[in-house]
Amino acid sequence: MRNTTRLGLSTALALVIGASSAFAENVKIAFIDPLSGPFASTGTNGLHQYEFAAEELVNKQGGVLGGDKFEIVAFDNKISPKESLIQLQVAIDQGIRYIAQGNSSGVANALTEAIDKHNKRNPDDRVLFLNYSAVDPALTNDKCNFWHFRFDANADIKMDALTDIIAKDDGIKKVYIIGQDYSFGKAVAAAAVKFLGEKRPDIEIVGNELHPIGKVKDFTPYARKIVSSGADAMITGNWGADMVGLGKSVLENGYTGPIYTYYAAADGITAAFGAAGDGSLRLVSEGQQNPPASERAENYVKAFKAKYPDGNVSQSRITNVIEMLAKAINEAGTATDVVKVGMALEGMEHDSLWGGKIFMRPQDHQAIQDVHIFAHTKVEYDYDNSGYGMLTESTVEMAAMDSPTTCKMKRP
Amino acid sequence: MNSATTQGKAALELDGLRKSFGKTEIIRGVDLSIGDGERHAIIGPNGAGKSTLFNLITGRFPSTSGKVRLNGQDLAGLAPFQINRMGLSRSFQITNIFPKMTVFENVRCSLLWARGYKYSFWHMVSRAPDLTEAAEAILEQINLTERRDLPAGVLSYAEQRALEIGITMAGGANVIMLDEPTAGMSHSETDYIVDLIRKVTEGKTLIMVEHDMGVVFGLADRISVLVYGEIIATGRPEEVRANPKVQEAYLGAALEAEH
Amino acid sequence: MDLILVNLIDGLVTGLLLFMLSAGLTLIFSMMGVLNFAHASFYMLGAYFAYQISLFLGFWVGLLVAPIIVGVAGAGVERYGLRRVHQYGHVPELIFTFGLALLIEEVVQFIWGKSQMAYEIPEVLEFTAFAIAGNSIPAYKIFMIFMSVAIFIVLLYVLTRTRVGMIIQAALSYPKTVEALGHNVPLVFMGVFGVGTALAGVAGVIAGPVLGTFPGMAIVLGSIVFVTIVIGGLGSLWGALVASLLIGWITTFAKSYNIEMANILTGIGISPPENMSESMFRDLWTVTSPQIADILPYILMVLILVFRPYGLFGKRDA
Amino acid sequence: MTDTTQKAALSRPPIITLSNAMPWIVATVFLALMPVIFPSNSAITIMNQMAITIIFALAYNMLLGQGGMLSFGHAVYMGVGGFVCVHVMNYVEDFGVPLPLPVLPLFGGLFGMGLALIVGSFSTRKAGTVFAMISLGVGELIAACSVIIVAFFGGEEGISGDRTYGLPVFGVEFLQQIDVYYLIAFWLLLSALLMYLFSRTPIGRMANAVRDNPERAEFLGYSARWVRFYSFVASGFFAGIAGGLFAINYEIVTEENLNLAQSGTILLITFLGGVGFFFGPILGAILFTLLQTVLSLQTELWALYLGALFVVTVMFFPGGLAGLIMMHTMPLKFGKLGSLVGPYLKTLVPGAIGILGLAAALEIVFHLRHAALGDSEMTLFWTTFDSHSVAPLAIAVIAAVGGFWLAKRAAPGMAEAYHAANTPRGGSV
Repeated sequence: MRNTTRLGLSTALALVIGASSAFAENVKIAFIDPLSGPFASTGTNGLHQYEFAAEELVNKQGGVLGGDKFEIVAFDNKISPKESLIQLQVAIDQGIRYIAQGNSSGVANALTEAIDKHNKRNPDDRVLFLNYSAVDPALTNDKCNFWHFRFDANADIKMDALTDIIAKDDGIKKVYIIGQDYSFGKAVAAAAVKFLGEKRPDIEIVGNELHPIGKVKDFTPYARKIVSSGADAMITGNWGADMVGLGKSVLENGYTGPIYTYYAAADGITAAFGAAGDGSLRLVSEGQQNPPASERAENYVKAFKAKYPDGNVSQSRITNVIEMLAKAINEAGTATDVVKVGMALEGMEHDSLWGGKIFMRPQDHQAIQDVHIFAHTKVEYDYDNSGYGMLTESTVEMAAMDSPTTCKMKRP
Repeated sequence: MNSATTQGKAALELDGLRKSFGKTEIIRGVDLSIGDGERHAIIGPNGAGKSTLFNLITGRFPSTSGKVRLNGQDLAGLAPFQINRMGLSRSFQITNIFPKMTVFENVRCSLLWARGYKYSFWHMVSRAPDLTEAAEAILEQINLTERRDLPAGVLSYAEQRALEIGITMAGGANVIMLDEPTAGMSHSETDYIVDLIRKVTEGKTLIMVEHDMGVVFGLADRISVLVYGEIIATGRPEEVRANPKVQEAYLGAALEAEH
Repeated sequence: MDLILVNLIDGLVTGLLLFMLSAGLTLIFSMMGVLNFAHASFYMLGAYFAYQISLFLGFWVGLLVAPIIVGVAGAGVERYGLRRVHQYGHVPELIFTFGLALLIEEVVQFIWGKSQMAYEIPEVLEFTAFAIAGNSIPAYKIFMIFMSVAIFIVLLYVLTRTRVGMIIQAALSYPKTVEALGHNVPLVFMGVFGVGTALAGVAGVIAGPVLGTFPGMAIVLGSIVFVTIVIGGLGSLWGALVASLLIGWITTFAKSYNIEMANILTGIGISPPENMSESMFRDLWTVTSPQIADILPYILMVLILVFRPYGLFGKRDA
Repeated sequence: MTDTTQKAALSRPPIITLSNAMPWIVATVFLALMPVIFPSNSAITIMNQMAITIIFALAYNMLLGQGGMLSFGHAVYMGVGGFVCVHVMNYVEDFGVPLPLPVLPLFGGLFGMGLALIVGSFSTRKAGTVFAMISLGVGELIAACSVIIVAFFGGEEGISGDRTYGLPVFGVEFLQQIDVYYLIAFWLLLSALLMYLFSRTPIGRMANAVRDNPERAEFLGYSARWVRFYSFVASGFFAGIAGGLFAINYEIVTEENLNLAQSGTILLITFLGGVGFFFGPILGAILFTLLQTVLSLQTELWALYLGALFVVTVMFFPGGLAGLIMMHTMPLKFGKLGSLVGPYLKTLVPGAIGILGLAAALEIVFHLRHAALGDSEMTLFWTTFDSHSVAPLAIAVIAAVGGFWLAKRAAPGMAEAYHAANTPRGGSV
């Protein structure tokens, strides 16, 4: 009895979702990322950054097209490609034209293909894919399409910048590469080998290995190998619990050199390392906070922390996504014709809130920007309220501006 | 009928059968030959190994040594289902039916193999008139037609025992083994089951373990007495009754029980 | 050679930690005949409770109190959950503990959130006990070894030398008889479940600081604990010990030495395919032992179940 | 009684009678009409997902419900079926083989069956814990292989394809979700019918017998092991079909189709729906898909509620949703269903209030802890209020406590009424 009414209710809800379509004036952006499950904290923090950026940078400035507001609509994809495709369909049915996603290249791959197919099959309600974090190089190479725009620097670009820094350090003779056993981990390893070989052929790669992703309970045996290999530096693409486990384990077992990472910050990781990581952890990323690029950036971070005391401005590129999209919509004069908006985004140059320029490369829709190497240390604008955060150590301006791409962009 | 003896073709032969559990030998060399169409009862005091003997014959336990032959074929190393397919079927001391299935389905399932349906997935059981007919006939025989569609688990104890006997003989096996078919029953229930057994085992070989001497002497053509894993006597009921060794064994056991 | 010694110690730590979980699980199994899928969840609860307590009263109070809370919670689960489901049979029991594992993870996320907790090793133990050829052995590891061995000895003593142990062992095999002798068997069951989960709690308390205290910690360890007791033989304490150490060492050594499949394959006389990148089996050729280290126990379990269904030390079928 | 049954026994019953075809006709009409009632693409997407889950859940229940085998790794058969289908899709596209899309799931089924054939040959020797543990081990192994053996599984990105590869089938190109819907609906009906019929065959009946009492089944001439094996293989086949449909619907198959979480989910779905009845898993799949896609839009705590629902189901309604419904066939037969309405309302309304109150309290606490600073406004049950003030929380707690108290008080009355309704009029059992 009770169950049937609930069933009826839910069915009605499904109907409502389907029916409430496109008569809103707001420009809606679907945020499809994990809001439950193991990656929920990353996803939720990303959502807050989107909501905050839309409010502060667009809505409070008068909106787009003379008054339309940005609205972020959250969809929980549970970091599953299948769920993402379902939520994509729900979002499209709600008349949403802009899809933002970032966590997991696997999901991004599924989404970009699904969006490409959808846009081909349904020319009346095409959508744009604003990828703000998935860094698999393939997305802007073999798998590129007109609808996909990447605002983060991809794994190759980051490695290019990182190896620039390593190459300058004559003290580094031996490098150990370790990563999670999946496409991103392999891409990082391959890029590291390639760039180090080009820039510093004298550096010996004393270890290059993969471990199962998310399954390793105890990293001690790996740490032992790294320590006994006599490596001066190590490079890893690990994230989440695998990053904390590996990092803490090598430090505990007597490793003292630098650990070059992609994702060893925020979402509890900075707090988990705390003092132990000071002097060792290095991170390659865009968007510097310490020292702040400008007063405006400083105020933005302060305001964000005031609103979300447990949050971090850890994906600073989100402000670029919002500002560049607003600019493109204004330039195109429409928010519904995504082809025009896409054309406006292509080749756009933008002054980032975090300093430096962003250039959306038209050949592959890869944003070219300054890439920094940060050190994990005590800073003013910290992560996880731990007192520790990311201090800019060195910067590669407009990294990989002329890097080749295999993308053959097909425009509608 | 009482003239049936070992002279005819043997349905079941036991040859030096032994079984040990750990260091304890439960069955200590049993030789027995049961003729085709004979009704044979195995009696003996508690703990004599009657049920173990049953389990050895039907392949539930492997024997330590010795041979079991069914219609002349050796059963060594065969699984229960293989032995069953050779024409031997048994019931259990503790009621052993399919409690969640209906009475009718219990009987129908017991018909499937014998009727050649085997592991078929291209027949519909409900569209096989021969199955339905045969199952109905058996229900009629065991007087459970009225209970046809009830889950077997809700039947009364006597009805469950009757159903078990129905299941045991449904497959058409010609050697039927019943393990204490009247255990725990009232007098009227016992009479009912005895009649039933007599009716359904007509023309088949019957081997049963039983405590109720009334039942044994009323039904059996021949009786074997098992004491401490050995057969101390085999013969017609009146012979066994008169056997001094049997008297002693039963009296001894009775005395022991009093202490 | 030195590295082998270091690996032996590391593997011992992993194995003993696993043993603390599998000992409780195997005890519960032999008593109630049910595999407790939620066992690792109690391990997680141990870590979280201890973390919460350590914020106010320090690590040592947490080590003492958290397992007790976990044990009480476990006993409660047995009394009000499992006992009720028991009447439906073994499969629903297994499903119940499976659901419980899901629920506990969600509850933990509700209370503590989804990030990793900053649960730290106590400062008195934060030093290097000794070093072998440059590889430092932290004092905390020695502490872990000491704790697990102590627990094993106490457990063995209680089970074989005390009256309570006798009753438990008897209740394992003849619950009806023991009940007839006037012992409260349901109470014994509840007690064993409580103690088993408390053991998992202890494991959580001492593993939390090194392996991380986060909502996924139960899942990471959960199925491997099953694998351990299945390999060891369900219901056998010694089997659990042997299997735990075996798994600890196998995974440690597989991770420490890069054994490449290519070498093994060429070693047994198979030549590599002409065109590696086009070959169907290219992935097989490039597999290394660290890559598959953590799935080796599963391979071992399947093999054991196929060839010896009652495990290494088991007396009966699972 | 005897007369009629014997008459029925004499002549072979007709192949199709109206009464046994009725559910299938209703189902067909229902499936055909659903897209007309819910025409939006998202509704169709959800229905596609539901239909695929139904097939998978039914296949799973061939093991759990009908065969008594608890598997913790059944997702691999669906997953492998899906991977094979995507590979076939790509192969066909590259080499131009004239293979119409609608028959593609058959490949999934055959490969799912093939894998089940291999694994089943050793895993079905024993039921119970040994089977469960082997299924867990094999499941973990294959899931782990998926990130190692990239050539077949494509790593964590999975393998994707394009379903619109071939020639149009009767003018349908399968560009739109709605085309795919009808394809899936067709396979759903076909597989459900076949699985239902399977349960009526000798092997299907013996699967039940072996589940209830393997030993007795052995003494009836059946090898319990082979009975389990055949059920397992058949289940693998239908799981593979579901995988093939998944591949067609999403055009991508990834590691998540194989992993332990997926295997656990299908167990959850099947059990929630009810393992004791054929239609149980269907209800479970519908309910679960709605909870997952709709409830997760409403609350972040959906997984918590789902977990609680599952545990409560195992503890109090081991028959699942279907069991709950079928508990009312006797009252219906006796014409006493009406007498239950009053007592049910008396217990269930306070109970529902209690549950909603508890959920509200949880939501308020969650909001209090996790929402942004200054963001104290929250909306619950269409009411907006300040989550930081005491009143709403107090109301929620009072509703929860009061509701449960009232429900508990009325529960004996409900049990009594239920008992009375199960007794035929003017008689006692």
